[in-house]
Amino acid sequence: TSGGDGNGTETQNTATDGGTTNGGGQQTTTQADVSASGTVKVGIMQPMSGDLQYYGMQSIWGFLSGLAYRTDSDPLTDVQTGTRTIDDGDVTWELIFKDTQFSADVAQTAATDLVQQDGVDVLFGCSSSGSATRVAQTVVNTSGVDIPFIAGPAASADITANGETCSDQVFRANENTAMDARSGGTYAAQETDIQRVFLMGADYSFGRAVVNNYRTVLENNGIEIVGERFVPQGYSEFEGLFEAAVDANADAVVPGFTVATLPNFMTTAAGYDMRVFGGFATEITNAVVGQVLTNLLGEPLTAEKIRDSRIGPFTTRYHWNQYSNDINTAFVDMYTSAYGKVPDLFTSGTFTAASSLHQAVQASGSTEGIDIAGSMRGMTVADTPKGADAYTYQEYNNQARSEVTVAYPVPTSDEWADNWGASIMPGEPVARVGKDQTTIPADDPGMGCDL
Amino acid sequence: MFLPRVQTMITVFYFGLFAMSFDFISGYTGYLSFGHSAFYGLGAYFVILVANGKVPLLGNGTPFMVLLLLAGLLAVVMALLMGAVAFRLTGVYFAMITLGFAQILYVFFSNWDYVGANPRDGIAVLGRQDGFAIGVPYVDSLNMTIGQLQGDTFTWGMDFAAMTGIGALSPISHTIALGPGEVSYYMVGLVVLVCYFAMQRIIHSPFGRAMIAIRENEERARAVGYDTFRVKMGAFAISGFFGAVAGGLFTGYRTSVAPENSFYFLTAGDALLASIIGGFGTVAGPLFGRLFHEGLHEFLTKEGGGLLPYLRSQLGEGTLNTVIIDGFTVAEAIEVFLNGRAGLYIGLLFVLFVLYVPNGLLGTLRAYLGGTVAGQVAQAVKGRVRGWKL
Amino acid sequence: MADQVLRTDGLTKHFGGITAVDGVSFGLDSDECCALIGPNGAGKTTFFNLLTGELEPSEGSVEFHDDDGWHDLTGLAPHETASAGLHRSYQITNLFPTTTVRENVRVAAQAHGDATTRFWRNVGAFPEYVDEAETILERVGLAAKADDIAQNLSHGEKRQLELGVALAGDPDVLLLDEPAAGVSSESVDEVVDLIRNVATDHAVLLVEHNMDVVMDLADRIAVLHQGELIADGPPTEVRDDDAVQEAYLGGYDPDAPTAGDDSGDGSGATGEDGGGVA
Amino acid sequence: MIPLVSLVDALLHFLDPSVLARVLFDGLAKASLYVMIAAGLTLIFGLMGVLNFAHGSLTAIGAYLGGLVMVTFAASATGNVGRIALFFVAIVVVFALLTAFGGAMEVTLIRPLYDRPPLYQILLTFGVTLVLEELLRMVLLFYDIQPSTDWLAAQGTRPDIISKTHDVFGLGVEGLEVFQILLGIVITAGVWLFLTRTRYGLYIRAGSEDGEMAQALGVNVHQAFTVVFGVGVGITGVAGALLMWDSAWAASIDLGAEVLLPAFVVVIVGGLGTFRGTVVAGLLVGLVDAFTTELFTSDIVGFSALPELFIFLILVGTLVLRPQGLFGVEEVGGH
Amino acid sequence: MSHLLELDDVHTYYGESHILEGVSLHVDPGETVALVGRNGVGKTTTLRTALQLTPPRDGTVTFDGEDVTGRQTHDVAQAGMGWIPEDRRMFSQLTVEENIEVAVKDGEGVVRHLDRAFEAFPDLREFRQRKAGNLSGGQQQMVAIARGLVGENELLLVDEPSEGLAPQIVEDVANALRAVASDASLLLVEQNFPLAMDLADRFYLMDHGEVVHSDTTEGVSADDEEIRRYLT
Ligand SMILES: Nc1ncnc2c1ncn2[C@@H]1O[C@H](COP(=O)(O)OP(=O)(O)OP(=O)(O)O)[C@@H](O)[C@H]1O
Ligand SMILES: Nc1ncnc2c1ncn2[C@@H]1O[C@H](COP(=O)(O)OP(=O)(O)OP(=O)(O)O)[C@@H](O)[C@H]1O
Ligand SMILES: [Mg+2]
Ligand SMILES: [Mg+2]
Repeated sequence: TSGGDGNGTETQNTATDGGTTNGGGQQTTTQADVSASGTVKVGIMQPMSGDLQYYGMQSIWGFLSGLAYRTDSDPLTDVQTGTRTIDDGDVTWELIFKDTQFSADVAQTAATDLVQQDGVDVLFGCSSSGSATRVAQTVVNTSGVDIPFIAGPAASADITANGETCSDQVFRANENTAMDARSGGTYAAQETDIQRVFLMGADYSFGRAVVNNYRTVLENNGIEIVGERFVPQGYSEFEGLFEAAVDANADAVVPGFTVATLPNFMTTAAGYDMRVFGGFATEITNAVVGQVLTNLLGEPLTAEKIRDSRIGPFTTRYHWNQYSNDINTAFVDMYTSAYGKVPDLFTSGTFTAASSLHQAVQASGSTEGIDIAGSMRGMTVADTPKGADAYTYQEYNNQARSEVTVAYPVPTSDEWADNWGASIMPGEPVARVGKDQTTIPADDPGMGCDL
Repeated sequence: MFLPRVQTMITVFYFGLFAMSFDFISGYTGYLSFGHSAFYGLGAYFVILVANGKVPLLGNGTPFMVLLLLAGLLAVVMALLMGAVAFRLTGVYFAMITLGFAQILYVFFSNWDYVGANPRDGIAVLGRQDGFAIGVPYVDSLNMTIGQLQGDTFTWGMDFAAMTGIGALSPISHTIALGPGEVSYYMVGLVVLVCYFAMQRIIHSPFGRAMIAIRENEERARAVGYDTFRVKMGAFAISGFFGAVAGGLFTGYRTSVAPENSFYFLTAGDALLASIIGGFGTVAGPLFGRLFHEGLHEFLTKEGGGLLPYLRSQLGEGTLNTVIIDGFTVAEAIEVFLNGRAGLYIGLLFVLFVLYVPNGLLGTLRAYLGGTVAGQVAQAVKGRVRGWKL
Repeated sequence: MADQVLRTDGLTKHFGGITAVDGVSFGLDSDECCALIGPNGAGKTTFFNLLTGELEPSEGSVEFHDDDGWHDLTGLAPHETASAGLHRSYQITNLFPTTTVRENVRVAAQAHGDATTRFWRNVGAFPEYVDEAETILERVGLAAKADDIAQNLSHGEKRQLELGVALAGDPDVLLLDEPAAGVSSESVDEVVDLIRNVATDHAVLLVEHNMDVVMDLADRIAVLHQGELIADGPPTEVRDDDAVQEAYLGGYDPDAPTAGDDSGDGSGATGEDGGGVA
Repeated sequence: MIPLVSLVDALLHFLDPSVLARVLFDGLAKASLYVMIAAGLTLIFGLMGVLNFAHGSLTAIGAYLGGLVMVTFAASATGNVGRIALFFVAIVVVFALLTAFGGAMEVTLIRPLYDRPPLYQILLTFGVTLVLEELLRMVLLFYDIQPSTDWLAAQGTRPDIISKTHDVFGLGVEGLEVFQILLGIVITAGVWLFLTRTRYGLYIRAGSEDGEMAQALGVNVHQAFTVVFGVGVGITGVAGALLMWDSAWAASIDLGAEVLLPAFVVVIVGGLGTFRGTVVAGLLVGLVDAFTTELFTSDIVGFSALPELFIFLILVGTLVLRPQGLFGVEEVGGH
Repeated sequence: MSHLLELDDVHTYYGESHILEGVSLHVDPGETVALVGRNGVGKTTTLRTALQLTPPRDGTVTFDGEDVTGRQTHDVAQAGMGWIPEDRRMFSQLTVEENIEVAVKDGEGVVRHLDRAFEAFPDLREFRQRKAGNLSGGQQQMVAIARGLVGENELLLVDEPSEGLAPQIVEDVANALRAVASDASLLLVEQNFPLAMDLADRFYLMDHGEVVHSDTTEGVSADDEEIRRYLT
């Protein structure tokens, strides 16, 4: 597996800011400044109340950290719905926060209001793929709306790979399910003894995306998919599904579930001699899975016990301990001291979203949405937690590509125990998949977006 | 400051229409149509499926007004099919079988791949850029597009003075510019108004009186010569028609729909809330009930421009940071007990309504204003749903 | 039997093991007032229910005669028999409880004709039904209560309204199930007068336990006993029939002295109400 | 819906005795749960005619309360026996608390509504459920328990013997299922005794038909209603406590919504006012659930919502064929 | 002095309508008292007032020496006041047996009481398992009376017991009531004037929510000028 920046020839360097071709430093940003002035209104839609507010909050925190890093200030804390402003030289960043309550309906209303009443220049947000899809379809992609929407952390690959949602205006910095699958699937195929895989997923956009992507990738790598089943969220009858997997002679199972379904899945999975691999998720899910594993394997949890129970490898889109570079170090420090937690799964992507916005405003010298969109097209983002120039928006679908790591879960080390509330965490990466190998290529049959 | 926003009013209109259609059957014949969301969902899905080119024989450009009519007619057919089975039952059983039908549709539309890639997440308009227009089909100038984003804007009025060149006319010359929100407000409102008058008219017709007779005492109604089955079927079909029109307006304005906000039985539950708060067995009551519901909701969310921002601005930093107990500040208390807790207070309020204002807003108001009609309505509510006992 | 308006043939109804009505063949003339009597549980109300279609007969047929000849009513629904011209009142009060007295009758009147299907017209466009209702209320003595809510009437008043509702729509045949039950002595006379009055242009079949009312009104008496028709004939004949005496009347004697001097053997006590007044 | 070929598949599949045995056993366990979640409702709905929409929320509260007892004390009672004993303590606690709550709710909220049409009781409980759900959500957020996801700490208190799958005659039998079946029998017997050994059943049925008359006959209708409502709510809570151990349900706010409709279906299918009907309907729904689940998991039908769909098909089917429910009284809404 | 039941100047309202305008009457132990009057004068309301089903707004109701005004109906009933209402008020979904069983105080000696009821109305025996709602009107009336009998009440309030009964059954009812009267008091509302006069020791005549006349039944007939006036 490759690591680092990937190779330069593959990267489209049409970004308006110069000097990022070869993974240069962050100094480029100020050089390319075309002295923008004015107010950039950013509409931020995330779940800020309810059960999954942590998804929204970490996304916002990542975003704010990205802005803080770029504007060289401290990140905003105590964020609530409403408007906050950040001064950045001649540019004022006006951030309007709206709570989506993890509901597509609320998100749609929020987006509509942001566009219509608040007249925002940019939309950013949505943790649920259903919400992001809805916002793209009913607001951003309608005639008369010409501002960009940076979706994230909503992870369904479809948002940037399906003709129904993808458009000139829909961007995503965050990593998506296809990236999980392409990296994890490739690694599992090449580096483990897995031959026959059974796929299970939650029956909605996220789960379907996971399963579809794994299927494509695994099949391309010569692994046989012996079964595939979608179940409603919160499903619990895994007994039967695992029996089916056994009957099909599967030796591994990939779960496309979130925290609502994963515990049931894991509980049953432990009773079967089958490897479980897939993607790491957020602290909530790790806490849940950790709890299940503790219940099943007994205390204390050890790395060996986990490995012996054939759990992993998992890909991670980002976790604080997977990267060592200056930006990441600064980010982890900034984030931890501001919010009391280590940056979680979604934060690198949302950091990058903010970073790229800032970069686009500076590069285009305009605070107009349409110019920002133009500037972001194909941009390589200079400052990101995965390193300098580690994210690049692909021209054909506006999805940012970035590196993904593969790791096994390990018990949370004392160093992080204070700021990571789960009993397991991703271990040292066993592999890094370069950014040019993670996303769905433009000519892939699964890529339904051709901008 | 506490006036509902235009957008809220539009929601009130289309959902109010749905609640009215629910009340039309439930409040006037005494048959609680707990699965009424089936009609709403049908209308809602129908409009989008056509717009996405997924309904055979109908092009995705079919005028919205035609769609509303077709959705209504489709609902009539469905009502007749459902009713043929359901009207053999009464009371709770009727409520439950309609609920069963609606839930079957709900499960079905949540899982049917044909409607969209992720049926559980719902669907949005994809195949139609021009939005949905209300007006006279095929006559462009007589159509206004609704929708918050695609909706038309409109300048209304005549500058008579400018037109005629007679300066003296300037006092009667006004122009009013309307944004898409306002245009949708008037256009959706117009359709709802028309539907309201239609229902009102039917209730005050001999047919409506027969419906009430059924509510009062179906056995006797049959014995004096009413084919109660037909009357019920007719009433159900009419109410299904308007329910589907409401659903159609909903998606016409929102351009998206999900199983949860259409077919799910709690959608009918919301209609029930609206009916009770507004006044069960009064045609317009549910509209007011919905207005009340939405208004309260808006009042109690931070975004709503209601109580919370007001409190924040009025109380001042000092008060907000006052500690009540144990490091728990006023600001936090507001956050915990008020923000987004509209559900709690609507629930409480609803309970109080049920206990102390059983005739709903409109019913009570009418009774207060006096008149025999009022007395009848209030009484009617009390004696309703006789078949409900075991 | 020349102009019969209603006839049954072998009409039978079983409820599980019980035969409530047992092979009744009966005819009603278009201008007569016939009383149907019998002990409690004899099957009178059930017989009514079979005639009006509220119950479906187990066997036998019901036929109805109008200008076009005989029609088979067997198994038709209540609203169909009602439209055919067969109306009934109920033994257990059965009104539209929360509407006004006037509306109770008006809505019953409206059931005849096709007004109900005209859902686009206002009720106000059909004043004839209101007029009819007013007339009927006048006849049954409830005109003063026209605006009262039906459920607030006293028991006796409800009985009167019961009759009013049955009269609406000018039926050919009136089936009255104990119209005088619970009506006070004075009002009984009114009810008797009223029934006599309507019997002039309606065929009336009357179930009543008050023998004075029966003897007063009936042109003919039919007696049901355990579901079977055990007697059918002119009042005096039936009254003197031994079987009837045995099964039902238990010594009823219309000429017996009234209350106050009963001998205590029960015959007086079982006498009619209001006998002395009548 | 199912093509002919797979119909044959299905037949062959279920002819396999081990599959059949497993499905039947699963079905029994599910049936047991359905009976339990419907038991409280059938008391309140069947006897009093109060369609208790708060049933779901009360189940969820029972689940959390039961879980609370378990989580707080489970560490001190580690063995199988200790934990099972503790569970019974939890059940008693939940029953006591919720019975008291139900009684209070009846006295303060439901009682003023008896002289109104039954619709108003439905509405009231509908309002109550909105309030309870929000309150529960507030409490859970305050204590940082994820409300929309299963409460795993509570599930972790399951004793080993219940968590494990045991081998009985070559069949994998889940301890939890055995426990559920046993508890189902206990609760069914308890409700049965309550109905037959006390006169409350009779009083309530009389009282809900004509409260005035029953009172005039000397029946303390108010008290009877309070007791029955309280007990109904108590049983509802106990069902919740048991569900907390089952990962298919588990303590969560959503439990309320998940429980409500199936409970309605079971009560209606069984027939109002007959507990026997509820038990039979529970069995029917449980077995159908197990069979349709098996149809899906064995890939004979690729429709994951099959069990959910079937629950409502059973409801509609029953009402079409036997409008009064399996064991219900015959005349519906008669006068 | 020691009246079993005494209504003292009671005023009763339905909503705003003033129905009883100061009714005073009493029933002594062992006595059978008839309450007569035209339709709608407030006879039923008087009985309801005694039972506290419609408590008086003014005045007092004393039963067995205790002021029961404003008490719960079931308390009053438990104290020994029974009611046989005018429109039968069956628990129509309950069987005949269950209907009667409800009336047995504290559920003691159910079998004995059932036997007693079926003795009084032998016809009911064969219907014991049938739903009361399916009985004929007259049969229901019997059940209603049977319910009053098995309550072992000191006082029975009987509202038009002969309504809808065949003459023969009226006889049964009269006998049953006479039997009750031998060890309990009766307050009887009855349209069947002769029957009322036959059963009662005394009578009260009501008009417009007031008692206008009262006397012993000795020698009274409906022909009496005064009574005629109020009955017509
Ligand atoms: N729906 C029913 N189910 C079962 N039995 C019934 C039903 N309806 C009536 N019966 C029985 O049929 C018989 C006849 O009843 P019906 O009501 O016709 O009597 P009736 O002659 O009207 O008596 P009454 O003078 O007391 O009103 C009775 O024994 C009664 O119990
Ligand atoms: N629930 C009620 N609400 C309002 N008014 C009522 C109500 N019940 C009875 N009334 C009125 O009260 C008056 C007395 O009624 P009540 O029933 O006591 O009369 P009654 O003497 O028993 O007559 P009847 O012989 O007809 O049974 C009547 O005018 C009646 O209309
Ligand atoms: Mg009868
Ligand atoms: Mg009376």
